[in-house]
Amino acid sequence: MSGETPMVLLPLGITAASALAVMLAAAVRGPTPRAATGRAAEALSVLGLAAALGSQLAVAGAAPRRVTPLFVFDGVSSILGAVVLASALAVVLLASAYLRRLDEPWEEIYALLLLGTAGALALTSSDHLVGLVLGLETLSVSLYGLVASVRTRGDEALEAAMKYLVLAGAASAFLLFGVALLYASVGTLELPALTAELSAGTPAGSELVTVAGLAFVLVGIGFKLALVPFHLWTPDVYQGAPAPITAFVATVSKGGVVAFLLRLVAAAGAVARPEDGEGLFVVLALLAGASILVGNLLALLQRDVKRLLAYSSIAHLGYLLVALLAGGELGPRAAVFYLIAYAVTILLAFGVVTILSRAEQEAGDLDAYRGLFWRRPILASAMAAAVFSLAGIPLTAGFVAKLYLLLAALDGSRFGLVGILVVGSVLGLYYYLRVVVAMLATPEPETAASEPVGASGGVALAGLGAVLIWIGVAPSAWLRILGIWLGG
Amino acid sequence: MAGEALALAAVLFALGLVGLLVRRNLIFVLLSLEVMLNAAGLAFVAAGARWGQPDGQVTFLFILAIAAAEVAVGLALVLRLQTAFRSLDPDAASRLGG
Amino acid sequence: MLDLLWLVPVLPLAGFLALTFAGRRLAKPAVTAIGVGSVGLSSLVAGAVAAAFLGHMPPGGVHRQILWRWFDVAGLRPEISLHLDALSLVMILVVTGVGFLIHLYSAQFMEEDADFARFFASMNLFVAMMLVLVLAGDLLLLYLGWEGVGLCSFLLIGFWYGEPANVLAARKAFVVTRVGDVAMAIGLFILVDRLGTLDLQAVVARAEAQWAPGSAAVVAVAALLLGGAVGKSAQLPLQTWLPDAMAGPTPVSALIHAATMVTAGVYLVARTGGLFELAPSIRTAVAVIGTATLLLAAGAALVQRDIKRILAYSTISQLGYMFLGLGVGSASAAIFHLVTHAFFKALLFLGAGAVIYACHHEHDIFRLGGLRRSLPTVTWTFVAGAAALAGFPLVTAGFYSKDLVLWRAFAGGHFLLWGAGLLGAFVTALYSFRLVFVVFWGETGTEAGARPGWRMTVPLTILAALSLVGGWLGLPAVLEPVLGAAEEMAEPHGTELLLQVLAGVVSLGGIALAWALYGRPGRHGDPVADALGPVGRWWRAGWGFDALYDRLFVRPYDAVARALEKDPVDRLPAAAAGLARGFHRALALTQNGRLRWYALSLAAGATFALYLVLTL
Amino acid sequence: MKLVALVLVPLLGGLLAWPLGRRRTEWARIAAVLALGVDLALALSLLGPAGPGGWLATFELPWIPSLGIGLRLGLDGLSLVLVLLTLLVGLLAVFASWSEIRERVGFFHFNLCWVLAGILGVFLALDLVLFYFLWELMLVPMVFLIALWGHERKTYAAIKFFLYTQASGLLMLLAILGLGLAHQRAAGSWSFAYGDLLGVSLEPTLALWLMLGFFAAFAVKLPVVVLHTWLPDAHSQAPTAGSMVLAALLLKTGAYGLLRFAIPLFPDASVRFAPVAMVLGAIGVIYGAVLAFAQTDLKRLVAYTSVSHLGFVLLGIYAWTSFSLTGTVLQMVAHGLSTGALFVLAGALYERTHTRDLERLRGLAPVVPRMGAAALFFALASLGLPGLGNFVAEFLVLVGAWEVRPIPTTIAALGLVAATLYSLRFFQRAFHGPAAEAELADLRPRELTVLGAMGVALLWLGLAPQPLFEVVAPALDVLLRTAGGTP
Repeated sequence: MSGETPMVLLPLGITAASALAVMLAAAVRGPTPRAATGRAAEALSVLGLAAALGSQLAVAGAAPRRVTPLFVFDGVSSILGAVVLASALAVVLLASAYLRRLDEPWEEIYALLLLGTAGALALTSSDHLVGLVLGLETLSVSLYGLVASVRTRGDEALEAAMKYLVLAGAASAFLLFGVALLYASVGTLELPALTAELSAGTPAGSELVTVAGLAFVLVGIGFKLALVPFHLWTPDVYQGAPAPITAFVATVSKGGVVAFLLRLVAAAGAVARPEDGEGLFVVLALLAGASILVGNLLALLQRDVKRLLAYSSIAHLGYLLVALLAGGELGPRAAVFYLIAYAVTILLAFGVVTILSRAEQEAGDLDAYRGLFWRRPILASAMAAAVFSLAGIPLTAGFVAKLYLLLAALDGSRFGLVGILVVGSVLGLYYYLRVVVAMLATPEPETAASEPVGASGGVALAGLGAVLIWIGVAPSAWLRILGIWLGG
Repeated sequence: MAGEALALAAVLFALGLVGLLVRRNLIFVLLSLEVMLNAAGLAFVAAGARWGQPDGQVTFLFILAIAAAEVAVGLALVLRLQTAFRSLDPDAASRLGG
Repeated sequence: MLDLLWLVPVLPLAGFLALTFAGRRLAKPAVTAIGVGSVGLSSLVAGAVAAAFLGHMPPGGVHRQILWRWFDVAGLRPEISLHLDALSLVMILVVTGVGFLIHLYSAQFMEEDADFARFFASMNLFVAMMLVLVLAGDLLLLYLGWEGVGLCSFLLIGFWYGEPANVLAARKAFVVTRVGDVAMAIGLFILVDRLGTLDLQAVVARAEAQWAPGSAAVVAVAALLLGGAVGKSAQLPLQTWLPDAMAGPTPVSALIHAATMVTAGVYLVARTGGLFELAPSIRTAVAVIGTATLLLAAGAALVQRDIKRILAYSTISQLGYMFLGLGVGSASAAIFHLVTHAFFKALLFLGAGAVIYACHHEHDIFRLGGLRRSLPTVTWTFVAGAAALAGFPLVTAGFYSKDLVLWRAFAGGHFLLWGAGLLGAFVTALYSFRLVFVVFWGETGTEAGARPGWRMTVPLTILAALSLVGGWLGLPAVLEPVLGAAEEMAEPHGTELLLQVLAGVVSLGGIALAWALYGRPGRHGDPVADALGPVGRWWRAGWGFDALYDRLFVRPYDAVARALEKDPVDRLPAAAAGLARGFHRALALTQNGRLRWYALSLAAGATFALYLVLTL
Repeated sequence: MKLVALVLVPLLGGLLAWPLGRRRTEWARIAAVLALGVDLALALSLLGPAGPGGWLATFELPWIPSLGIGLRLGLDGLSLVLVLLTLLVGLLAVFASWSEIRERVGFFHFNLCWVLAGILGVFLALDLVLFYFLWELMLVPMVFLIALWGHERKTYAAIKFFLYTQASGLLMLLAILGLGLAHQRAAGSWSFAYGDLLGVSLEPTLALWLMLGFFAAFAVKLPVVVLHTWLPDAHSQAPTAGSMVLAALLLKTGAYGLLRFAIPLFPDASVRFAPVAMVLGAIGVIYGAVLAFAQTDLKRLVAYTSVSHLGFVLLGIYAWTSFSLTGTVLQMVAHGLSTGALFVLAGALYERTHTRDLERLRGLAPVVPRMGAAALFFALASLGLPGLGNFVAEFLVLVGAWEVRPIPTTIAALGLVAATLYSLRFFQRAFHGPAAEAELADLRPRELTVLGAMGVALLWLGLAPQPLFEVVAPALDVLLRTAGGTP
């Protein structure tokens, strides 16, 4: 451990410390009015996450460094760590108005958000199966709490939380059991060593154990990424959870897992001989294809916007997996780039949903968006931009990301998946356009209240929108950074 | 030796899974979850023993903590669920869907 | 003077434009002045041009005026150019001269019509397009005029568009002739492809240089051009539009049947005679088509009851003579007949128009009768026209021109065609005087109301004079340098004389029979039709061509169109959408919200992943 | 730089029109007119002698250098003609919707300007990724135009249009990326520049697949029969300006794509594919004409005539001769004007009678004589009457195609008869027959001006199209030589 090590751990440290600080603030609330504590917690979170993000960017680009056997800080962790932190920051900012409208204490939510972020951050740099487990569980347990955290959200949130807890728990068990099996057959938990061992030939007599271990690890990861057939929980949780928490689930929790998957595939791909690698790749390819088709088909006639975005996230993670599987020089870059674009987009979308929602009555049904363009043109434009980005229409980040992703997939000769991707995209266009058409509908229905955007929400939306267009119009700076940080 | 322990762990895991699927009471569902997690823990211990490394045991400790945390949150939710739905049937709360 | 040639088509065109854009704001006299005056001026210019042309024959007998180059693509350089030679000179004189008389007549005939200006605008355009057609120095420009007259026929046949039947007739005329036009267009494609030009002179010259007589290309081109000609000139099998074309105002019929439109086909074949000479089989086909048409149409004319329909079928029949002339290699005879026919057919239609005008739009000849007392001028001029049509010997123009056609057929050794032509002549005489006797002799049918004024009688008189003396014009001699001299006579002049006598006798016989059947006082009914019975009804229906085409083309097309109306291809995307929706519904069932079901899917997925990893 | 301005001016005009329209509707219209007018002047200033390769102007700026993607624009005679057509039709569309569009005027003109900018960009782009970018970009505002200001089934039509064009566009994107990859593997560096990709040598099967990817996108736009069913819906549901832009311009981007990209990039594959395409073209001519004849919805009828007319374009493009290409370009322009005018008329009729149903429109000629005359004129243009632009175009296409493949050409030529049938049916149904007993306003001066301009342009193209031919000839020569086609 050299003297610089603390520097790379700084973002994680700051995040965790902020979580603690918020918890303390909540604990010592005492006679101070509720709102004041909430605002203090919010300010602490914003500051903490901003500081973490700043330090993350400051240490990014340094030479790869291993800290304890569990973590490695390299390009992947730099970028995805930044994505996780930025997403979390955006969620906190977007949540502000929503939470302030609540009729109950809400400072604990910030503590849980920060903890979950810390878990995701740990995931981005974990190079070790135990690191994976630790990060994942920190994240998951926070999420159980977060989903159920808003009492006024009512039974829906409770139901969602319970489902998530049981299913995610089971998935964790699969993951842990898989890891144990791998450990049993190979004798190491470090990812590079593990894949090296595996590629050197499965230890005689333990094929069953090894492949079962791999399969179970995939179940765990597939569940987190909501890949088909481990996707059933997604729409219910997305719908039931409070809107800002849904945004968190859709971005922060995905970022960390993608980082791990990236390492896994890269490690497997680097040493792959066709006969070894193929098994894993075929399963992943099947998951990807199924996710793309099933996700898009399920979203097709969906009337609830949050569910629709949930299904679309299933499909989008399928797209992302295609890039991962493509391998080569372009594959990982395309995957990371896609994740960034997706995170920006989905945050923007859920940002609008959040701003339009009250805990008791969230802006779920498509009818809530009818004629939005004429009532609140800027919000509707932001939503339209997000939806178009999801559909991959030019001028938005989604377009460039999809272009890059397809290029990578073609480069990697993943023609079958590309075909499925095209079919899925076409299906997607239909329901994305439906959202836009609903927002343009005339005559606009009379609506009761129009929720204020709030300053921090406005800043977040504006920033996300700007980045969305920036990536869509002039992506070369982003691609350059990716090239530098991801090497090659 | 490790083989047998792993097999036992697998059986435990399967039992937990079956319990999760068939039990109609959330308390038992959570219990089944515990069984599955502990099966994983047992497998870790067995694997650690096979390689003569401490990693297995260390991980087992982690798993204990994880399981505790899961159950803690889980039980809290069960409490609220019971007041909200007046039932502990895991399928009672199924308003979300479609 | 020759440089004013461009004014000949441009004047009526200007009339058209003026009337189209200002017509509704102008008073009737002004409209008359523009409508009639433009064609009148045009005919004066044409006359001056003719004088200049005949006075100082330009070298080669051709004067060309290039107005501008149409376009220039890959070596194809069609020009907007006017080509004046004896043939086009004759044609412009006929078109502007007869056209002017018809316009003058219309000024009275159409006086009461609300759409007076629109009428004259269309008429002017008609004349202009016909002039473009006959003056074109390039086949593409000719095609412009060609389709232009088709358009004008559409406009004028459907002039009274309030009546659905007229609307249909107009459409029919345009569509049927367009079938021929497409054939002609394909002929032009071949010419461009093989010869690289559409210039009239260059086409013939290059064809003669490049193509052996009877070679496939030239036969194809000639056949396709014939297709166009058949359409415009209402020959078999595209004759069906012309009888319906009488739906337009009567002066329009006169214009279509005499000066413009139907003569275009004859003109085209004469103009491109060089190509037909290289394709003897097609030239024979021209003669055969002409003969068949002349017989069929004469038969149909014999049993019609509508005065304009009789004249319409007679036009088809007379055009058949022209085609016969073209087919036996005597274009000059054909054009000669074209000219005389223009005179007497214009006269007949205008006369019929005067009858209709006077008799409250009564068209049925058997409801008319005895009009010679109330309409003397009309009667005598009509008789002159009918005589010319019937080929009354020596004193009518029709006799000379028809006889020339028949003689050339005989001289060329086409005895069968000659015989058929002679038979046709007999029927022609019979039906034309059937018409005369029924309408103007006998008991009074419908009372004559309005009397035609000078604007109607003057054209009638002039045309009557021309119908009588036009045969002495000596046109063939003028035309032969352009159209090629007739081949050396196989028979001595004695035979020609003999045949002339025979033709005269046939014509007189027909007239006599008509007198016997229809003329003698106290006769009633329609003995010819009665004698023919069902055959007569068949003939009256134009030999059933309309019904045949209706079954063969119109109804199937309608049926296909109706069947396709909703666009069966559109079911494809609908099916795809349905499929996607079905999948969505099926998959949505899995999202039932039940925790244990979700857990089951997790377990099943894990099992499946395990299975896959194990088997792969 | 002028080329960038050419695309930017309408974009800015649109951005300006939107807020202005909230203040006063007239301002939005004026802003759009000004932007398009300035752009038109700009485009005209680019007329001049062609440089090497037939280019009148080019522009290049790096965009995504790591992948060799650049903002590469180029204008040759072909582009220029289409650019001028775009701006002309765009201006006329603004005038044509002056009284039709009364709601959300600012946003309407924003969308209109952006569609036009996208189309202009498509005609200028010389980088394949940029081309695709603009290709997709022009769709969204078009979808808005249909979905917001359309008729009774606007949403259905808009979504169908969007799905068809996007789905086929994705295939083209794959082909573009595939081609770029092939270039990268052959040359070792990334580039999506048109000039660089022209020379890539491809394995025949791959070339065929890539060519089909391009063809799919262009075939949907053109449209080629079987892929055409979005068109009748979109055309009939769109507002007048939308129908004009769709018919006159958007369809032409398909033809342009075939001319500029699909064939020159894959000459050998295109030669193999040409017989199929020409037969498809001939089928399109007939199929469109028969269906046009069968329609009772006026705008649907006109829409199917587009299918028929664009069949000639397909035939002409794949004949790949001087004649047929020249004819194709002229057909693109002439069809744009004639069909655009028919949509103006349909819109004017709809505005007055509130129906597009030919069963209900009867005997209008005495009521609205000017409109009748105009309808007749453009119906005649549509059926290919000599003297109007469409005739010269169809003649040249057919002459050129005849040399290559007589049988499809003959079938297509029969389409002229079918065109007569539907044109006359349309005209006579609406305007002839017993006089309608309605009091309708005849064409207003603004409408007359729009139609008059289109009519004069058609006459010019029909009687003296040589100036146009001279502008496009160098570009077409280059294309012909590039693809090694027959002269």
